[in-house]
Amino acid sequence: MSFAPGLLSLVIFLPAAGAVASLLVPKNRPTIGRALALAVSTATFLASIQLLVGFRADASMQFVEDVSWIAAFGIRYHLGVDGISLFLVLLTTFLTPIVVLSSWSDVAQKVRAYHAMLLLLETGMLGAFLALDLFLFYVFWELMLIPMILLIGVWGGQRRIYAAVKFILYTMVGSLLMLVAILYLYKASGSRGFDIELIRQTALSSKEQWWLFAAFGLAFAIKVPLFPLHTWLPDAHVEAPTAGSVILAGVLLKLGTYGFLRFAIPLFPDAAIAFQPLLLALAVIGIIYGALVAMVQEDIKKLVAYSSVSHLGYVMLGLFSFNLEAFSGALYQMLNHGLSTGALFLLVGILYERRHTRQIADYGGIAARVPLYAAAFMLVTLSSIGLPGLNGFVGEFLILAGAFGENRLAAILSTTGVVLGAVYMLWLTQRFLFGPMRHAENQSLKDLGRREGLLLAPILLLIVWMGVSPRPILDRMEPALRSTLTRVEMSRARDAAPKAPIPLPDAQAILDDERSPR
Amino acid sequence: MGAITLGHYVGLAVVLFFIGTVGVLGRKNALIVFMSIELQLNAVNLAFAAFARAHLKMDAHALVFFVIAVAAVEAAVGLAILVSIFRRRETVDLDDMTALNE
Amino acid sequence: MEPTLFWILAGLSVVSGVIAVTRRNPLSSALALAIALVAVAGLFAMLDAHLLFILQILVYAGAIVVLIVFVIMMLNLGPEDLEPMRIQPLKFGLAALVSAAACGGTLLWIRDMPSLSAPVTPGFGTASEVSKVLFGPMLLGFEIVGLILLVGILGAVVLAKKED
Amino acid sequence: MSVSFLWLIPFFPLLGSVVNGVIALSTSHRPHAAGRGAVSVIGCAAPILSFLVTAAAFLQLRGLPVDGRALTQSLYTWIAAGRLSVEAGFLFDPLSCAMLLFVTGIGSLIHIYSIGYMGHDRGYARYFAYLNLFTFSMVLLVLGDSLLTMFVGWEGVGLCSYLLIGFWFGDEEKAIAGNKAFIVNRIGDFGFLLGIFLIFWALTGDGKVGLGYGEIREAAHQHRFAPGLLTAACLLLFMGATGKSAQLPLYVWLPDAMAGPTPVSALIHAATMVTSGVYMVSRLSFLFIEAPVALTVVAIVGAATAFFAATIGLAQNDIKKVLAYSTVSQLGYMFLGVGVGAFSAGMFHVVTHAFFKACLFLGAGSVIHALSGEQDIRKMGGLLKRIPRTGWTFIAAWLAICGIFPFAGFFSKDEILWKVWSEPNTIIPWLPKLLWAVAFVTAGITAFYMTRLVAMVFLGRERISSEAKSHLHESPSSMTIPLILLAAGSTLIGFIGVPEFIVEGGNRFHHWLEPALAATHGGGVHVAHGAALEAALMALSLLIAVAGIAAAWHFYLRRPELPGRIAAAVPGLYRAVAGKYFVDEAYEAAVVRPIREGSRLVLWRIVDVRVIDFAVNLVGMLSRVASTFVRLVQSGYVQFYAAVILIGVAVLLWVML
Amino acid sequence: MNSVYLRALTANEPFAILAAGGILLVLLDAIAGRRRNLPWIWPTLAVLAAALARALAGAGGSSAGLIMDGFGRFVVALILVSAALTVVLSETHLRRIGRMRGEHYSLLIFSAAGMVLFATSTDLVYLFLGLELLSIPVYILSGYQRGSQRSAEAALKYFLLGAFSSAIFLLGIAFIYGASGSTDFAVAVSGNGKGSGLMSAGTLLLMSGFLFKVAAVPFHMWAPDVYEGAPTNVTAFMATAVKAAGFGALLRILGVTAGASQGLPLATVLWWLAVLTMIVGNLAALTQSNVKRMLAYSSIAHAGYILIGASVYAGTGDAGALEGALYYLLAYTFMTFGAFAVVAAFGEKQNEHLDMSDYGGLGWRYPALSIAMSLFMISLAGIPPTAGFFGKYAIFKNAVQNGQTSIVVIAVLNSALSVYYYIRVVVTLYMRPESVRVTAGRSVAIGLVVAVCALAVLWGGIAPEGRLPGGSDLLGSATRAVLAPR
Repeated sequence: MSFAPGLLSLVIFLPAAGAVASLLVPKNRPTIGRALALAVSTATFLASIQLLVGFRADASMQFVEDVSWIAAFGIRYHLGVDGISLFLVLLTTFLTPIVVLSSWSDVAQKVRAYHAMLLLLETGMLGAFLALDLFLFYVFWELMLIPMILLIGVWGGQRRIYAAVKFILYTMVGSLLMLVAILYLYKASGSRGFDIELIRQTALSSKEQWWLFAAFGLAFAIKVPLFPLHTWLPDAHVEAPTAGSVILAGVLLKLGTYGFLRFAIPLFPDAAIAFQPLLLALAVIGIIYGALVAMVQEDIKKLVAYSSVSHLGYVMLGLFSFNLEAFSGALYQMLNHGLSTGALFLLVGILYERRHTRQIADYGGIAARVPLYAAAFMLVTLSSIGLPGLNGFVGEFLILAGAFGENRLAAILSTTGVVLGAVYMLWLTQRFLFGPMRHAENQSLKDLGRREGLLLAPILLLIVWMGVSPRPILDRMEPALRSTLTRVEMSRARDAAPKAPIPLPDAQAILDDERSPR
Repeated sequence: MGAITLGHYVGLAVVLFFIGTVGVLGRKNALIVFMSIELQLNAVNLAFAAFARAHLKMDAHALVFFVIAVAAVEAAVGLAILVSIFRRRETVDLDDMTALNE
Repeated sequence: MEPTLFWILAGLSVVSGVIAVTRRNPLSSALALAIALVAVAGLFAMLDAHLLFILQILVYAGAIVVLIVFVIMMLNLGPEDLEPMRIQPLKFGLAALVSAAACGGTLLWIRDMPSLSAPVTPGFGTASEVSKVLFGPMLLGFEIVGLILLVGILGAVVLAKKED
Repeated sequence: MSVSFLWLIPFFPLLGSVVNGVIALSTSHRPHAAGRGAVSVIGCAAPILSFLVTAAAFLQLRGLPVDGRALTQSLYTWIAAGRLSVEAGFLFDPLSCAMLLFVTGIGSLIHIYSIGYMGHDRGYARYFAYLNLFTFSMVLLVLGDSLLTMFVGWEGVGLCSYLLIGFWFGDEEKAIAGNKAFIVNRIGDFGFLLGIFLIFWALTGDGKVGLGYGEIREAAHQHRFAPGLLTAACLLLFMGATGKSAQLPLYVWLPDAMAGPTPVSALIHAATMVTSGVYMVSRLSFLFIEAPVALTVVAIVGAATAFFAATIGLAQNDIKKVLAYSTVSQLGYMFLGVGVGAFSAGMFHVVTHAFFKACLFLGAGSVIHALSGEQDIRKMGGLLKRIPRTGWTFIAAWLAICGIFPFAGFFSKDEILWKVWSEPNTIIPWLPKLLWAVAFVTAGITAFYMTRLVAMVFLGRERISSEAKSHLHESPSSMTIPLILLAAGSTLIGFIGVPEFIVEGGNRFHHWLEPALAATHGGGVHVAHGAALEAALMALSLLIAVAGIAAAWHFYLRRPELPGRIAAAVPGLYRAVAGKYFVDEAYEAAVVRPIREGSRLVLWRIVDVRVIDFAVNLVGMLSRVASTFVRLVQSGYVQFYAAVILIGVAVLLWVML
Repeated sequence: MNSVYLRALTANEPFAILAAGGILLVLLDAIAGRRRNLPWIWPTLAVLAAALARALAGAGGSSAGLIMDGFGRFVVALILVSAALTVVLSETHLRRIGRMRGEHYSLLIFSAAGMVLFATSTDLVYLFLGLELLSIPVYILSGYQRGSQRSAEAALKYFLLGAFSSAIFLLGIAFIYGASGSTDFAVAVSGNGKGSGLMSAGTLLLMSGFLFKVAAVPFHMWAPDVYEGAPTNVTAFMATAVKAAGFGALLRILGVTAGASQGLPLATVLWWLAVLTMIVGNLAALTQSNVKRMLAYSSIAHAGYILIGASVYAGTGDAGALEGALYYLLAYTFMTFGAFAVVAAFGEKQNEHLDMSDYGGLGWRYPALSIAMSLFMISLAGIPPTAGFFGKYAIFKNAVQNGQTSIVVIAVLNSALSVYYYIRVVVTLYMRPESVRVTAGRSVAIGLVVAVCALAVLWGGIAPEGRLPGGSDLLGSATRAVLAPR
């Protein structure tokens, strides 16, 4: 039963249409192009609000669209939204107009192509979040690559090409192996298709699951990025233009963790359990390592990039703690990170636009000069370090509390991240905002302008609102997370029971059931 | 000396073929390489004739006829290419023709 | 009788083949090639391929070798041109080694051949009988060869003609 | 009893904070254009209104029967996920009532004081925004009805502390001090969080867990916690307390915190926030009481801190630093009290300490204000005549902290000493006597260094620089009135807790708190060893206080050259004490620098760049090498190509054979 | 007239049309005499269109070793499309070098005729003649740019190696004939020579001839040199049509052997060759900065991917594997042709601009060409939504289904490697600064070719089943023809 047929398609492809349209804008009228991009992305956001309005807080897929795409290969154009994807979609549509607005004056070169890439990227991300056919998912997953590397490579900094190429190579290695796994699943499904429901009903031996999980997991772990696959991230972030960094940190990284939650864990629960110790260990290392390395960075963007490694480590910790508290926390933390890190990159970008440096040492003592900026920066910092009352705390607390029930050592070690997070972020603000004004160039620094305030305000409001009142989000997430968790718990129960295989329902029967009304 | 079998003919054809191969691989002079290729084709013709004799079917004779014609064309085209190169380069040394590499 | 003739012709063809690929002067090579081709023509005759015997002499030894000689003359390579192109022992040796190995391998593959004792059918290999094949089932092939010859002519014109 | 007005208590300060924050931000580029009057009114009205609501609630609470003395209000479910379902709810019981009364009360006074003290500051509105925010957080900490809501306030006060210490962020040192405070607190919170997790998982069963005090208390009564788990949880929670309340080994931030404006030191770093650790232990007394090992640790840490900080206080020359170490020491006293199970005694000291320490700090502020910012006591002296109101109030508070009858400190300190002596320890039987001895000596030292302070600041010869002298003036009444009120409190507040052996039922404070606190198995305030012993101990402690005062009097007024000579006689010891035992330096060398440099040199420069990235680049490099090799094979020699074809064919034939 | 002859001709109408058309063009050329800068493109296209129409119409049948089945029609259509594209592409090139002659077009048509023959026959005689008929014009065309030393060297190299390989090929034919007494391979493998050493050796030698044409390792070494040296329009033709014909013939022969138990581990051999071909092709392309040469290596690598399909097909006879290989060939044809067309577009008479650094910043000066080039690169790299992606998908899917997951893993790792050099082109186009002033003339003809290829690549990526929005169903009928096999 769909609320408005085609709404998901509309949300996904509206930006793509905008991308094409923005290429057609006259070359010498960049403002029209910007306005167009802003209008399209805002329209997309408004359309996606409809999803929230019509969403029922249960575990089902909603607004489903399911038509055959490539019948010969059993590929379906199957979209749907549930509690897991809903807010990630909203995050994406929410951040995109902000990002467009943020580059209003920042990007002056090749404006048309810039917006086209940005909007195309949005289509890719939304599609990946909404696809329920593995093949379709893969297509959208890859679709994101090109716009992203162009954003980095064309509008980026000094070593942008190195960063762009590194980004795409890292990603491709993972995603191509995932493609092999997807093809294997197709075979395992009896060559019937790639539909996630179908795959879910496909019986896989433990060994098969192991390999499939490894292949999916690698692709996702690179995207997350999980230690030690993270080294593309600092480069990509440092070189990307502000908008690229925001989208990269805000949404793209979430695709990795989303992938685990949507695909790797529920489809291969046995393997997820088998991999749990490894992934927990890597998550913990990521949390601590990311924080420690972030602490000693001299470039703000790099610092924030490493902090992402740490924050995403929390998310991974939550995902592999296999209980509802941790799951909720992980999903919540994805949103938090999207907002707070996105905002941090915006803030860094705002200053970069004025001073063209990201070295912390080039600032210092600017808080008195740019109080609004400093206040915004401070708030985002506090969100990032998980101050209760702001959004970050809810996610971190749930993750750590959940993890504590699953693996105490991991949770204890990870909790040190709470301390380390404060260390690097506060040290940053101290060196960046406080102290005496060291550089004469900063004397004339301008505070946030109207446009900049406008683009930050929604994020800041959300940061507070999500910290004070997380339930509207948590409650909508929970049913879907619970059903995902059930997959893992069933598998565990099976492991615990001495060799009494629970027969999986016959895939064909279910398929026939599903397909008959169509 | 025993009776001459098919094996003898085919063996000879193979030997001739590889003598041609030695020329193709080992000589620098493109003209000699061309001649070596002709020798190879001829060796194959001998094999065809021998097999035709063994099977007592004459379709191979027709095939040999075609091969001879093709060999003539190849010679003509090859020599034309060589001549056109020679016009600019004044050499037929294959080891000099390595502008395209890596 | 037959074996003797075979061995003579075989020997002749091999020896002149070897000479053909080892001479420094391409003219000598061409001459040796012609002898080898004639020897093979003789073998054709021994195999009752009478038409091929004729064609071999006419087309191969005649036309093709003459064409080659013609080009050799046209290029008119002097000793100073040929000197750098003499056999380089290492390269040639390697080529010979590889070829010999391949040759040996191939010979191993084609052991155990039947004898050629079966008597030939009447008219085997004669022009009239071969024509029946050539203009019968092989007619299309014959046409194609015509096309190839046309292409050859075009090619020669395209490639070798001086700029106009 | 569920009521609907409790939310007002935190609401007013929050509102004040938001309004002042908006004013601060909107006028940030024209600081003097801001309506200071409006800021002052809003800033001070907020805590005063809170205080009034609290007082009203107190009256209502007093009207309730003793075992039903609790007002509650639940606002909404804050976090709900899986088995966790935390309410945003308030609990107003005698304990939080006592705490709130002085938090909002003394808080109000300090807000008022700040009008004068901060009057000329550029960041006036910002200051009040922070101060209101602090009040809000502190109220939340106290009023929250679950561990998590307490944690919200806990972190909130930490944030405000950070913001206010670094209030003058243009000074690098102050900003760093703020950082240090926050980070050290976070280390404590690490334990706090883990404690919460332990309790959460111990509580999880079929239903939802809200981490409310009632729920935990219920579970503790039903003995649903394994003893080991309980000990661990209590120790972890106490770790949080050591951070917030500046106990060993996490006390190091507090002296540095004096970088903030002096009213802030008074409010946050003396009267209220730093005592929240004591409040937490008392709040969870029903848990701690079941974990004697943890309680013993609390007592030992408290005693050690009290003694340790007091000795450092002996040799400090910064007026605020002396007070800071004295605060650390007094906090140790409080923990010692709660550590022996005397929760009400500990809380009593919290209350009295709030008065006299706030008074001392504000007095110090007044002195600094008068001397145009001078903080070194060696450049003071004889100020009693110059700024008499400040001087006399300071002296009242001095007597209170020294424990001179009938000043407030006398009652609370003696109750703690008595409890320490009399509560048996089930784990280390001789411990109570040792702890008592330490506390006893500490009392003497305290009296000594506080007298030294008073002597050097207000008495004796004037050593003021001529420049400061020219501006010397008594503070405005917005500052002195709070001082006087606090001095009065320091003098009189002790009478809410008169020892029972003197007046039966005299310890009204104890009885008020009784329903909210757990009692030791040994019993309440009622005497176990007899009144004579208690009286004797009291006399002893009075004696040592007087001795300390006399000694300091002798040293710093009668024979001012003596201290220098003693210092010269034991140079090592003196350097150690004056240098605060070099704890900061040791932390820097043993913890901070290894982590920072290790991260920089090993993790980043080696692991990240040289190992991981190198491995990645190595793959690329190897591919390139292989690529170059493959391309070199493509030599351009056509006969080589032919040979490759031939070899290829030969190999294929060979393979197939 | 001979009935067998007629049957064969009617069975293979496209060939007949091409042969006749080619001769006609030669005659026209002769008649035209000196006024030879005529619009040769139109009659040539007409001939090709007629042949294509007949091929798609499904006319024909099978006779005397000439088979015009669904498979044949598909490959023939592919060859003809790529020939047509070459014709259009050549227009600009010939105009630029001032040699707009009929001979160029008739050679192209004759070559196409040879390819048709090559791909639709199991008779060894036709295979040989087809091979020669398709090769010799290409030798000539490679050297067509008379002023250019490189072009001549390419022609010589291609000729020498081609002749050498056809000699080996011919030896193979001789062995097969010797073993079986038949010139029809389909008859030969199932006849009395079945399983003999001579037969096996012959089959293998035959195979090596095909592998030479498709430039599979170790028969690949001519390709980079020849691709680089030949005029770009001819290179495009070689890289697409010749390869299509080669694979067509190879797959057809494999189809014959797949059924008959040969005792030959062809699948294993092809497996190894596929692996080697992918690795060598991709590795060599990795650091290649000459765009044409890079594309040459890339085309080697792609041959490797198709060989996976061939290997699976040889091992299992699975029609799906065949379909995958053919789909890949289809995608490959358009994306590679498109890429070469863009290379041709950027070329000038004096400077072909083959060095990748010359492409710096062109993305912003030639947006349409550059977008198309990027699309081709993305497609070659196998990133959706492009035909190249579905090509890989189709091949990999069947390999996995037949239990060949390991080679797919090798293949995807290779693909990851290949991303580097394909993306390098995109990177150069858009991210590097302009280094040389490229002044490519706007050519409608090239634009048309690029547009057609780009649309095909996109279309194949979005609707790989080949459903056109309305009416005509070109690719659809072709793929369906594959699904309804011989």
